[in-house]
Amino acid sequence: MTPDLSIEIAGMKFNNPILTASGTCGYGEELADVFDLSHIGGIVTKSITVKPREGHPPPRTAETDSGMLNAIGLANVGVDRFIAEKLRFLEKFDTRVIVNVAGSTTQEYVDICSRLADYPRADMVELNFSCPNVQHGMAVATNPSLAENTVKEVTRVFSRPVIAKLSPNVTDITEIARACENGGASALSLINTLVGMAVDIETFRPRLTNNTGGLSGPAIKPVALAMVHKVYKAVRIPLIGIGGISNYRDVVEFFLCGARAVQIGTALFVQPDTPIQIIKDLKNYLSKNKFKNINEIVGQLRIY
Amino acid sequence: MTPDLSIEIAGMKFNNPILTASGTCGYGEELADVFDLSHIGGIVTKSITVKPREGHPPPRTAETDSGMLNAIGLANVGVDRFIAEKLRFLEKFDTRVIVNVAGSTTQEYVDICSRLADYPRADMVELNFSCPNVQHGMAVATNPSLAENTVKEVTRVFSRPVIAKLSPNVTDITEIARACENGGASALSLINTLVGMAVDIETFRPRLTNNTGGLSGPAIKPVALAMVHKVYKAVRIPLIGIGGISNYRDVVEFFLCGARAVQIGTALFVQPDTPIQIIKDLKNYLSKNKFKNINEIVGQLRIY
Amino acid sequence: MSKIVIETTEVLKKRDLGQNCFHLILGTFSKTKSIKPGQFIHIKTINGGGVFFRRAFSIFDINPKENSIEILFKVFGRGTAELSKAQKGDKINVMGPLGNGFTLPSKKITSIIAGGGIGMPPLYFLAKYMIEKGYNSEKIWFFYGGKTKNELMELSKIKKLGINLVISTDDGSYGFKGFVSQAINDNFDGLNGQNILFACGPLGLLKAIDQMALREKMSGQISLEAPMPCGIGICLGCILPLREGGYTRVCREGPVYKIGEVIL
Amino acid sequence: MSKIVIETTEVLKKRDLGQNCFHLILGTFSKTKSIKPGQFIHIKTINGGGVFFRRAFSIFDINPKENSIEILFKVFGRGTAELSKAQKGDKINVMGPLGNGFTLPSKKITSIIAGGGIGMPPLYFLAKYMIEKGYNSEKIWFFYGGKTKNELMELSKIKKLGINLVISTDDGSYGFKGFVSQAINDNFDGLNGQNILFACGPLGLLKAIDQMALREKMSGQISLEAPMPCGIGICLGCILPLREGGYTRVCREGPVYKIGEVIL
Ligand SMILES: Cc1cc2nc3c(=O)[nH]c(=O)nc-3n(C[C@H](O)[C@H](O)[C@H](O)COP(=O)(O)OP(=O)(O)OC[C@H]3O[C@@H](n4cnc5c(N)ncnc54)[C@H](O)[C@@H]3O)c2cc1C
Ligand SMILES: Cc1cc2nc3c(=O)[nH]c(=O)nc-3n(C[C@H](O)[C@H](O)[C@H](O)COP(=O)(O)OP(=O)(O)OC[C@H]3O[C@@H](n4cnc5c(N)ncnc54)[C@H](O)[C@@H]3O)c2cc1C
Ligand SMILES: Cc1cc2nc3c(=O)[nH]c(=O)nc-3n(C[C@H](O)[C@H](O)[C@H](O)COP(=O)(O)O)c2cc1C
Ligand SMILES: Cc1cc2nc3c(=O)[nH]c(=O)nc-3n(C[C@H](O)[C@H](O)[C@H](O)COP(=O)(O)O)c2cc1C
Ligand code: FES
Ligand code: FES
Repeated sequence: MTPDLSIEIAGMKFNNPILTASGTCGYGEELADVFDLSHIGGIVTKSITVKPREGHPPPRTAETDSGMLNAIGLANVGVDRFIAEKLRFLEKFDTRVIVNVAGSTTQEYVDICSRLADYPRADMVELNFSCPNVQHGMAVATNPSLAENTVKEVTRVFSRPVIAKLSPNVTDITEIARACENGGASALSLINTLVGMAVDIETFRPRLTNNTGGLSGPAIKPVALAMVHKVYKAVRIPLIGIGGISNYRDVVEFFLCGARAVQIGTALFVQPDTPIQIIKDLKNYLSKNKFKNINEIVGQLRIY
Repeated sequence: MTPDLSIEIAGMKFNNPILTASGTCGYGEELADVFDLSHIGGIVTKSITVKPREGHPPPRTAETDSGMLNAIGLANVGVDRFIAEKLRFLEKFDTRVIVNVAGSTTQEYVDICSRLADYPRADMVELNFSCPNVQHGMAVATNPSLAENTVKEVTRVFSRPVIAKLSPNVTDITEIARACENGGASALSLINTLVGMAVDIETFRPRLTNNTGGLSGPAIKPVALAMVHKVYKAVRIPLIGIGGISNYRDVVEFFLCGARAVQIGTALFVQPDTPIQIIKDLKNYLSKNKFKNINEIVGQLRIY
Repeated sequence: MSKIVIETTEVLKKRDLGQNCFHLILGTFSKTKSIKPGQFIHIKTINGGGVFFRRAFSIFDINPKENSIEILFKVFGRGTAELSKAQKGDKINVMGPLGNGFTLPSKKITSIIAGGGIGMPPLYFLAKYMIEKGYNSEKIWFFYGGKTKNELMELSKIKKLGINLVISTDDGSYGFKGFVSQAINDNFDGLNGQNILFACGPLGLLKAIDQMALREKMSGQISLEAPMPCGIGICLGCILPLREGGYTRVCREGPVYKIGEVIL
Repeated sequence: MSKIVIETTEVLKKRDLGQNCFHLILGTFSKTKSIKPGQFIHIKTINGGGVFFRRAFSIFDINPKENSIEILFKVFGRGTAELSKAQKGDKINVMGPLGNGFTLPSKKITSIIAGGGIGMPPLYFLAKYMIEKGYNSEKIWFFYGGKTKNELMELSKIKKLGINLVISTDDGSYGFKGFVSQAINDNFDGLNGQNILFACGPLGLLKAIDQMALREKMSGQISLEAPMPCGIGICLGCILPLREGGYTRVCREGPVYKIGEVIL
């Protein structure tokens, strides 16, 4: 009997716990050229804003050791075109659609989510509280009461599950995690990127026009795991683990630390079919270790 | 003419700006089997505490992508044996000796530093405010007034330069940097390790008996650079850059972001003669680019 | 079936061309038959070896019978240095085919193909493809330039195409002395709106071609480069500014653009 | 001159021994002549390839004339898998010699050398070294065991030493059937305080030897392993607990310890 990979978050069923992370899979169109999107548990779309944004000028990505820096600057089509074109495309697939939302004020978060509320195939929203490349994002990410209030206001207009996405660039991530829980978040996703920088020693220029950017990829996996572990002990709502995941072993690590689902980000750039391979390998791992259901391993870390 | 690598920190001259980082070079004895310690600018010794410590049980290190986790637990010989044996050994070399000090109360920092004050070959002390593996360390690292006060008390008993070593695990590193400057620190060194974790998916056990540990190595270099850049704009005292440095290009990046010296840590484990190679390559780089003096490039980053 | 495949191929042949340039034949690659000139593949360098992203290489040639593909590359930085260590029999992971590729011109007009340095591979494939599709070889001009003689690659293979070939070197060590754009001006009669330009190569060459097209009111297509983290359009990293405003993803909307479309 | 050197060596020879085991000859290594049995080298795997730390390998043999060193290894995880891809002519960075090595016994007493699996290499080198130093070959007993016949390596080379050799396999597919400790009990007469034990191998073997030494009041030396980030004593990662309290660094105070010194 093949093990059951299906999971539930806030009462919504996912075929499996492998999602693609916001900003690393566009709106799904390109990945659909590589694999059938119905095979993954869900897709978290690129952060959308009230108006379309072109983002920062190039260069806006840089390669680092076992990772990368990015300062895309929230380039996106804006909520209107998202609904008209992108959501329509995604409706064709048997996968959960989580719409990541970024605002520069609480009102913007509310405005975007209230528009999305009318489109049931926007299964959930994920509030990007952590983009280090725009100003207000960082403020919500580090200010618990602002975060709590934003979640609360969004839940008033969006009745389906609301996920808050947390920044790792804080002294104590559990403060903001608890605030979001209190505000009514159905789940938390973590982590977004770490603030980082790289310099071209020939030109004396930063490698990104935004000067600093967000660090992602396998390099940050240990940081992400430690934060998931810490938040798991602090809140009761489900966690979605993100950060450097590139194979099934990474996924199992996140589950043991308390995640109920994961998002694959940077790994998609190197190997776009990573989610498909992970789903296959996860099944083998669970069978081999005689688990019937992936939920059995959530939080099963045996700490010293 | 070979370019001048010598630098000055708080009025003390260093033959060159390449130091070895605390906890990654013991007290110098082992590295002396690999190269002549007089060739490097300085050595920062393993954190010493009031009493000897054996540290955490094994495993206390783990390999990660482009880096490592450690939770050694401040294993060290204690201040008495340090003075009697280790400092005596280091006196033989024409290099600066910076003694890294860790306390669990402000008084312990003061006690250790006042003992060291009598031994002039302890050129400077570096206060480890950031060890993520012991309790009080983390408190000073995140509490500006505690840090400021500790620096102030130490400068009362130790008249030579006092360096404060900063933790990256904070929301705003400039707060604590300014506090240390106000407390009378002669220089700041940054960064210490990021809190991280890794899990063995066969045993469901953390890979470190301390459960979490400190992440270091090339993986964290972008984070360290961003923090040096940020602190450089916030304080006037000199900065010593640390984090993932493994070659001269990394050193130049840190200098451009504002460092006046650097410490090599994890790279010593993979290639113990890294400092020697860097010193050679740095000279070539400066010559090629027609700089007479390494100080010319400090903070010369051309931001966008 | 997916449009883009990710496959482990084998190095069927490797040749060191000197000047840090190499020729690799990789196979089997199941999508070989569908590859169009101007498209590229994205390669994972051998062991990782500290190189995190894939690296992009234009298709230089294909062999549909044995489903093999060929690339030519020059060692530039870490990724290409790694790739140059590949030996016959080594496994190499290939993703593709990627990008839009060239749009073939009308058979009636004359095509002026201009390539410099490591911009040659996709142009050779374009010319070969046109011949195979029955284009008149007399109506295909190939201007291929390099800094110096040693930099020119695979001349005999190009000559075999039987098209009008003008080779140039900046230092005159072989062929016409001067830049590719000068070679075109001096060797080709009747530049006008009835011909079409195809170009790939260093920025200087592309800019000269751009100006030539503007001056002579010619249309044409150029193949561009940008560092490409993902190669399939999901990272938004490989962008260049469009003349009409906004950005284009070189890996997806490109790498081939109409002359004038992108701000160089 | 430094005691420890870091040198780029070349793979002079590589042999696939089957069962995922390999034999490498590396040279030149300037410190070859000073290497003692039980010492090890720390190797950077070829390209990095995602493997961050060096990996430790005991010296299996040396050739002082051409300054070459030999290791035998079994593929275990990422690092050894990388190393197994090394080909003749490849460059490999070696740091050493590291660790304390075995202390030679008095020439008068009988040495019982017991090795299992991949613990054999340093013991072969010990036996060979003793023969070269004029030890009586009759007073050297070598007990070498593996799970099964295929796991035994370099038997002909070991036989050539002309010492007392007892080979065993857990499944009886070759030599004595049983564990190495049983092979000693059943084949060696007069275990007592006048003999000395040398052992290296899996934990089970070491524990059995430990108990044997305790029971028979014998002294001896065992070579231990621990994951080694640095190999030279600066990371404090490779520790094991000492019976007398505190920890020991296996890379520096070890890897060879007196029986009973370390808590296994
Ligand atoms: C569509 C396309 C087709 C290509 N076809 C060929 C080909 O047929 N033959 C060939 O030899 N080369 C080709 N290249 C270029 C090849 O991919 C580059 O040599 C390579 O990207 C540089 O990588 P590297 O690892 O050698 O250098 P790196 O390790 O990347 O280091 C050099 C620096 O160059 C930057 N860089 C990386 N890629 C690029 C790029 N594409 N453009 C500009 N800067 C870059 C990096 O950020 C880095 O700072 C092509 C590139 C593209 C985008
Ligand atoms: C002094 C010494 C001498 C050695 N001599 C030989 C030899 O002659 N021949 C031989 O085949 N092997 C020898 N080894 C073991 C060899 O170094 C291991 O096979 C190797 O460390 C495992 O590395 P890996 O890259 O294959 O596995 P890894 O990529 O390290 O993955 C396997 C796991 O094993 C852990 N690990 C790494 N090193 C060790 C270790 N030394 N002990 C236990 N666990 C470890 C890692 O943390 C990891 O979790 C020796 C080890 C030591 C310390
Ligand atoms: C190029 C790039 C763009 C990203 N854009 C967004 C975004 O728009 N919104 C968001 O919430 N996170 C964004 N992220 C963060 C990722 O969703 C993810 O949290 C992070 O990269 C860590 O995961 P990884 O290591 O698997 O990439 C982006 C990451 C990358 C690399
Ligand atoms: C094994 C290990 C032990 C360390 N011990 C100490 C210590 O005792 N005191 C201290 O201030 N920093 C300690 N550090 C932190 C380093 O000094 C340095 O700040 C950090 O590792 C980042 O630099 P790197 O990436 O070059 O290693 C230790 C680091 C490692 C890897
Ligand atoms: S390379 Fe990622 S969008 Fe083009
Ligand atoms: S391996 Fe670093 S102290 Fe032994």
